[in-house]
Amino acid sequence: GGDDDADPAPATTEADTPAPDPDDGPAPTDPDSGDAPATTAADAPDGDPPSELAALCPVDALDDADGAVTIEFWHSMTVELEETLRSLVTDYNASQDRVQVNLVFQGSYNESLDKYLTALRGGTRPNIVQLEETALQLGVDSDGFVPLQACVDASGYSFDDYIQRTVSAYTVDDVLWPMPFNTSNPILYANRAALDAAGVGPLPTTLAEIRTAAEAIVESGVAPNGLSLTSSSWIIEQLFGLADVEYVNGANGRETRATEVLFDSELGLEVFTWLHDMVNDGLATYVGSGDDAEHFIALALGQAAMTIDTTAALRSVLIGARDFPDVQVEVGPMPSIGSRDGGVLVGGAALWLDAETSDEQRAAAWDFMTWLNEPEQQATWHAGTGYVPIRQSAIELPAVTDLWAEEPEFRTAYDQLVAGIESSATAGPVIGNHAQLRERAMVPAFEQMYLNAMPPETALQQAVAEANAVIADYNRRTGN
Amino acid sequence: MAVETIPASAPRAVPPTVSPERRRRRRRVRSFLNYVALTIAAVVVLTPIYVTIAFSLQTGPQALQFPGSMWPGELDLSVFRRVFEVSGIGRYLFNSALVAALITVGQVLTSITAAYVFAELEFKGRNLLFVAFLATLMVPAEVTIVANYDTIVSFGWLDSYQGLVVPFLATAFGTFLIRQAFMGIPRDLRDAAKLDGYGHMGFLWSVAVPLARPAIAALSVFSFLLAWNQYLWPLLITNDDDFRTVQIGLRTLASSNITEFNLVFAGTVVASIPIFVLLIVFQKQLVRGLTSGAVKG
Amino acid sequence: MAGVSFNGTSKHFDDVVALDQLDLEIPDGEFLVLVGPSGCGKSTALRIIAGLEEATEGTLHIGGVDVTDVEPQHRDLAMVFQSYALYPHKTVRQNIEFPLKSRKVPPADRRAEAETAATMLGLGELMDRRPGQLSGGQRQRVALARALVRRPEVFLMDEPLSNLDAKTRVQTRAELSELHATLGATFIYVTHDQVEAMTMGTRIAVLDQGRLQQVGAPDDVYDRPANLFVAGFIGSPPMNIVEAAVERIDGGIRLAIGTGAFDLPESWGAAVSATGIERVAIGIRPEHLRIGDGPIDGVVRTVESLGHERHIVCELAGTDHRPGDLVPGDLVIVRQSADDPAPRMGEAIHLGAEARHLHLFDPDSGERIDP
Amino acid sequence: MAGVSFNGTSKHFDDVVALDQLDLEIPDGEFLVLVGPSGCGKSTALRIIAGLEEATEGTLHIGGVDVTDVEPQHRDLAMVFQSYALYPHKTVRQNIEFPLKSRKVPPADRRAEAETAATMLGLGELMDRRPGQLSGGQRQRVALARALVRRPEVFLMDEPLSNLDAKTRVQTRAELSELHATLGATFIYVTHDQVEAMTMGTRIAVLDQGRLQQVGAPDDVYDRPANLFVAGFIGSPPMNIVEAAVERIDGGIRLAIGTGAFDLPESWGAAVSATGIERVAIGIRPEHLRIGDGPIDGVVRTVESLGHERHIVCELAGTDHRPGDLVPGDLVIVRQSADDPAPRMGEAIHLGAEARHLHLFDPDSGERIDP
Amino acid sequence: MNRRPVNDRARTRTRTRRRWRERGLAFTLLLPSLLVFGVFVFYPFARTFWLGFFETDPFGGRRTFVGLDQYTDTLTSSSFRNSLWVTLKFTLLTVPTGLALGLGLAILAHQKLRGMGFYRTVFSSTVATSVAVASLMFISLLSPSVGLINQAIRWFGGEPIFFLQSPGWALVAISAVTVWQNLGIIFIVTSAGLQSLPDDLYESARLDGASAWSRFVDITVPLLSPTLLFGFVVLTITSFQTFGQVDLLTNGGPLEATNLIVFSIFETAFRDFNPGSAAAQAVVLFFIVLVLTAVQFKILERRVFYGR
Ligand SMILES: Nc1ncnc2c1ncn2[C@@H]1O[C@H](COP(=O)(O)OP(=O)(O)OP(=O)(O)O)[C@@H](O)[C@H]1O
Ligand SMILES: Nc1ncnc2c1ncn2[C@@H]1O[C@H](COP(=O)(O)OP(=O)(O)OP(=O)(O)O)[C@@H](O)[C@H]1O
Ligand SMILES: [Mg+2]
Ligand SMILES: [Mg+2]
Repeated sequence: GGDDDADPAPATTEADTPAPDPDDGPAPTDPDSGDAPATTAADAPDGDPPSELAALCPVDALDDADGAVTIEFWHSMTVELEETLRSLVTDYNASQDRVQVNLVFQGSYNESLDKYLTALRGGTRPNIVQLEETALQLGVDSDGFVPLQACVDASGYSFDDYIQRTVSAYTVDDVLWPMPFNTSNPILYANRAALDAAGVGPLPTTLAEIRTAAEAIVESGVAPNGLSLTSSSWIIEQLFGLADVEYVNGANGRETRATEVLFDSELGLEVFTWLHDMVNDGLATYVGSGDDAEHFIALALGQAAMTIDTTAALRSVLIGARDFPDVQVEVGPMPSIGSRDGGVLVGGAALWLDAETSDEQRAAAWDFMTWLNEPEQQATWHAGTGYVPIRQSAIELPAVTDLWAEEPEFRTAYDQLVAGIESSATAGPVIGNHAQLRERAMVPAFEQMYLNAMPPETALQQAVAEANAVIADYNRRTGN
Repeated sequence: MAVETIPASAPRAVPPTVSPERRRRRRRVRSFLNYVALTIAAVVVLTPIYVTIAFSLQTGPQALQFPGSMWPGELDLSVFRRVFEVSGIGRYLFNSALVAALITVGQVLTSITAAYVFAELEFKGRNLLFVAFLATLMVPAEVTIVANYDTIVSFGWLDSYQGLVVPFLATAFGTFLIRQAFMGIPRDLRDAAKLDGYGHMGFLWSVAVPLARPAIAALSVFSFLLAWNQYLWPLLITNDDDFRTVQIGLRTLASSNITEFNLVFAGTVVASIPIFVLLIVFQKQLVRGLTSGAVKG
Repeated sequence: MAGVSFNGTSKHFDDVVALDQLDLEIPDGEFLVLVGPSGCGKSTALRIIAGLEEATEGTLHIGGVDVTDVEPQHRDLAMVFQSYALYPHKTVRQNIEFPLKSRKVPPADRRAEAETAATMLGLGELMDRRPGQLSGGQRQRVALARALVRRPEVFLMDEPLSNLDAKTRVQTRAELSELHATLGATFIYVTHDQVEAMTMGTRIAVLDQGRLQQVGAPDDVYDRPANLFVAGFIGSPPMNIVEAAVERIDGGIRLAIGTGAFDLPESWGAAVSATGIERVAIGIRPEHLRIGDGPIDGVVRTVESLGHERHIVCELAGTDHRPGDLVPGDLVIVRQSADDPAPRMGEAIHLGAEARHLHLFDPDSGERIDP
Repeated sequence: MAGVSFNGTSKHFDDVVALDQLDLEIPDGEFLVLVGPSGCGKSTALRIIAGLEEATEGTLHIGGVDVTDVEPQHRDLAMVFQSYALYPHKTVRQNIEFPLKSRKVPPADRRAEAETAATMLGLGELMDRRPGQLSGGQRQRVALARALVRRPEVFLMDEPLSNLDAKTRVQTRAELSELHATLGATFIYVTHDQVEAMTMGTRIAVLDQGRLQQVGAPDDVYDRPANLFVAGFIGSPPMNIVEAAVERIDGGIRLAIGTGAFDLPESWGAAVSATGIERVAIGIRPEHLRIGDGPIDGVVRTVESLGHERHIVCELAGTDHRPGDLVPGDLVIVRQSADDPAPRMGEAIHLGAEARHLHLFDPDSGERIDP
Repeated sequence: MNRRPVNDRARTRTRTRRRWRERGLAFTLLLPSLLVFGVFVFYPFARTFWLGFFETDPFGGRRTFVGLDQYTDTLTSSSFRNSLWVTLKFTLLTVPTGLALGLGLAILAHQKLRGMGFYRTVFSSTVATSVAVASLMFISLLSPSVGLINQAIRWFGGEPIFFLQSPGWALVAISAVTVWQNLGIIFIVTSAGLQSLPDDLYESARLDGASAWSRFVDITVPLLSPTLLFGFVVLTITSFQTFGQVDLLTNGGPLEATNLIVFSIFETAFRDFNPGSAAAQAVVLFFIVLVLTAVQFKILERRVFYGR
């Protein structure tokens, strides 16, 4: 082993093809620290061969460690998800004596990210942090992480058994940044009892069908609303993926840095109009952010009969529904706008390796992550939560086959993930401050439509303008 | 003086005497109405607390079955045990208590010494300093929070008790409160102590402090309450479970158990019990400390 | 029309009996002074008249009407509080107008009334000041003006002069007497000041521990105190009280004090005999003790000259030591004119008094014994 | 050994001259009473002796040593405050021991000392009470005990009796005098009470507006006040002061008051002539005015009986109206014995006084004119 | 005993030395407070001004001097102006209501009735709740699903009200939490104020024939005005510092309806990672609070009666 002080700034690693960026301002004045690099990773010249990367992740360092290496793992899992993760970690800690993983809950993905970025300014950082898929560009830009490509290179780890799309989603310019872990996509949740009462047959698979079903539900008086709706813009991004349409420019931000959004289109307007009409025609009820599970509770209480949310909630929903005899949970694939040429995006989160870690800790983290992604663990993980198992061999394991036989709801997400094609549109958008774009541009536009009945055209224009401003602001501040 | 301009006023213009029974009845009605008003007000004030306790004792759908949900289910207190198991709230409570206690002791001490200076010692620039003290009241903590965060980082005090405590060890409000109390001590006592052979420190600790006890008690309660209830700062500077305070613990509890309301509400109840006890014990001191002239400029 | 009468009125505060079965008739137009030591129930009596306190037992009549249950705002009386109770945030004018305001007197009339009352009390220039900017005497007059402007039939005053300095006090005393004479209203005046008690009232009522001890014209109370309490309370320096053994001699009785004795005429014999007591408390006012020849022996302890008069404190020979006192033996005080020759300290003297100036009391019950 | 002397000592508070060039020698063992109206600088003088206030000018000597800059804790004196300044949170014992504690007296000795002082003042049973549980008189004794236990050579007392009720006051006055006699220490005693001033001190010093007006034995000050201020200040009721026009007649001077006049013997003529003034202020003590025959006409306004004596307030005929007063004309007070026949209110009377009892003052400078 | 003769000429020297000793003592006693204030109030305050002149990247690395740009951007941005407006509304919703309710309770409890101790404890009980506790407690009332109010509405067959999700209600709901949480301390402070008012004034007013209303308006309010002013100013300042309720209940939404200024500062600094812009907002906030407090004192001071 040796050097405990790992190189904290993998400036050699870099993410982006150098975007021809003319407005790189005048030499910045720095009041406090003159030694900060004037350029960021994204601006550095391309092309460090993988072999050099491997030095960042001495995967054998654990062999030299005296005693167990402790690593801290910040996560955002709640309820059943947290329980399952906790029991996995406990199993891992018990299965060997070289690594000890400490789980720390840090709030939602956004809060976790905020905390991590705050800690970058100084403060205690975790060794592993679980960040949402939207954090990809930010994670790359932050200089805070070791790209896991380093460990892959160092250990010769093979992703052959993985569902390829989960790996490529987190790969930028052939460098894998975080380790894919909990992978999800949205599915349609419905109360079969209510649908039956309203005379709705098979679950709707398109937005138009949802509307029809909702109309039937409302008209029959089974429930005051057909659909309960949150302000999640993830679902909107998924619609674009399903339609194989890019969300931002620069090949969804994967070839060059994104500078503007692309949903200022017919398709965008169609989505906005649908959302607007559903709520304003009294077919859908808007319940807020969804962080408080109100959209599901609305189903439980008979306020609505359908909602769309991540498959990760499946286990919790099935458990919760036991308390409500009038509710029979049925799930179906994520509805599309019409075409299903693309596929659902890889949602969920991935595990990032902090750069301020010792060699032993990097090795330990790598060991833990690879263990976590072994087929057995993925099967357990899948059954306990609803997340998609990302190992192909996992679905052959009895844990999964039995589960699918008994609770077929669990295969929905897997099926639609593997059904998707591989394209820049289905890889998902890469935006520097994706979370902020959602909060600042999308949520207000939705709320304007839902709460103030703003016409969809206006809302769309507002969202586009605001989103482009958010992107521009980020790019300016990071010097891109 | 024109007597005529004064309207009828003599006792004879007064309603003729009421019989004692009527009067007693009237008085009883009046005090009954008072109790009704008081009770309504009390119910309104207590409703959120009550409902929280009731909900903490209900599970799942039970809590959604109005009007049954208004009454606690079976008195199954196991949820309170679960709170401790699930969320480490025990540790959070300990942290809060420790931090609040340290802040309280610190604030009381610094307030006493600073208040003594402003009440008893004369020197050039004293008024200017006093104004500077009071000016700190005008700076919302949030204004300086970014810079303070950087300071704490540079001290390496993130996730530490120092970080939670030290920035609050001085208080202009407390200084002001105690100064008022000191100024209320008769000058004669100060002089008598001088003649009895005591200097400033002797007078401060053996006369002024014991006499300012009501104000000190009020300040202690206030400091403790404020410290216990701090939210933004601990949220910002603690990431480590070992240093989280109960308010942040509650926030975590609430966001990690979005569907288990009873657990969240039970946590809420647990987090407020220590302070309720404190309040009931020290309520009199609080009011007494305040009546001794602290509030009236 | 507006006499006040207590009929068996009592007031209990939990255990404390603040007023005990008070029977007292105050005729219309009287200036009654209520005196007594601190805590004897003076303020309580006044507050019951005002209706600020409810009597526990008994009734209260004003102007012949039972007002026991009438609210204070409906009794036609005004009160001057010991503290004046001026509204500190109102100007003098607003203070004086306040009672009229609540009676809905039109503003112009209010102003005129207030002006009149203020002029009468010499407050003319102070109308726009706040109470905080006034001297004690001025505040007292504002309180009076506020009471006056109502023209009530009964005035209640609770130690209104106690905050004033000596000179203002003398002056205000005179003004109050004039006022009483002018208005002809009933005044009930609480004080614990000797001089006020003696000089202001048409009658004095002496209270102790909630009980009425004596009521009468000031001179009567001074000259014929009804019991030991009144004897000791009225007069300054107070009446000298000395215990004596009763010996029967022919033609009267002899009272032995220390080494000396007084012989009393026959008329007393019967009175004392009637009570059948063996010891008697003799009261002698300081001005009635003569130094020179007399049956009682004593030693001069201190001589206090007040300029116009002298107080001579004498220790009686043969009387008891009281523990805790700096000075042993029974002390009596003699009041002397400054013109008389002053004794020296430590001088042995003889003291005497005329029999008609002696007051006799039953030492146990405290009641006066009259010949 | 422990006399106190002020040498041109002044004290200024910003604009206020609290003490103005005071020169005063207080010999060892004297009981000096400092009197004067409120705000005249009494407390300031005392506090300068104690070292609680720094003199602005001049020096202060104690026992012949200049102590102007010595800290209070290093001057050997004890002070009894008007408020007693007892530590309310300490028991009587702790209060008394407190000064010894700072002197590092061992606990056992401290306790013994405190016991002795307490016993001497009859506080034996109260040692474990708090000041709040004591009566005014008892508190006063605790304050004294706390001062005593230090055995200082100078005692300072700032109106120590002003909070006591009349009876306790008489008693404590006597005890203080005894104490002074016993200890032989220097006592400096501030009061604004007439009786205390006249009776307690070996000398009185009268202050007004920071200036020493007169210092002397009490009777001297009473009988020969040095100026109008002292004349009006000492005595109660105060000396009557009436202005009169000076007319020279043969064989003396005539002083015209209202409709009447006094003729004064020759001896005064020279003195008055020497000053060359046209008007003179005449002072006559109430006890020296005689009702009956006399040159001055007046009308009886009120008669106040105090039991042993009577005060008769008379308005002088032909004198001026004073605005703001309820009563017009110059008023004089006559002090009468209760034995004399009382005049009726409104009765027209003649007033006279013996020439030897008249005090004459220059009405402008206020200085006494002596024959 | 310890008499120390002092030379006349040494007088000034003695006095100067004494004065210096006092000054040294004063400084020593003030030192702890001064240190804390210096490090955690004055220095960061100055630094905040300074930070406002720089734009930074989200990672705290890169800094660009932008002069007053951020200040002018802040002042002109519609979001910041919205925050100000929301904060102002919030202040108007919470301060007068809180004071009126607290004073009302204090007056109600300022009677000599049996059992009053119980009611006093109840009325002051909300001081024992922190922001977090109060917010969570109100979830039990306001949540669209579990909330008791909505349960009742549903039970009666109505549509639930989304108190925290609708722009019309959210600020009111946040205000209700705040008023409720402040009630206890306002009650305690005004009770203390009431208790210190002299009884004799009320008695005198009754004899003067004043009605209960007149006694309240003519005596209680003017005499309590220093306490009320104190409460007014303090509550206003704290309403400008409200954070926890928003963080826990609405996150500034919906549609920024509850985006109180401090929340906005916090978001800018620790979610958007734009400390410069946050600092600029903070500085503007400071001046607003300063001016507001000064104005309140100026306007209200005239109506306040400060005792004798
Ligand atoms: N509100 C009360 N509660 C309990 N006891 C009371 C109350 N008011 C008066 N008392 C008691 O009643 C007795 C008479 O009190 P009151 O005020 O009438 O005395 P006072 O003669 O006016 O005395 P002072 O001369 O000291 O004013 C006292 O023992 C007093 O302690
Ligand atoms: N600390 C001070 N600051 C300003 N002026 C003062 C101070 N102390 C006393 N004075 C003023 O000095 C003058 C003398 O005050 P001092 O206290 O000596 O009067 P006093 O004779 O004791 O009066 P009293 O009989 O009222 O106690 C007064 O005018 C007073 O206002
Ligand atoms: Mg009384
Ligand atoms: Mg004084």
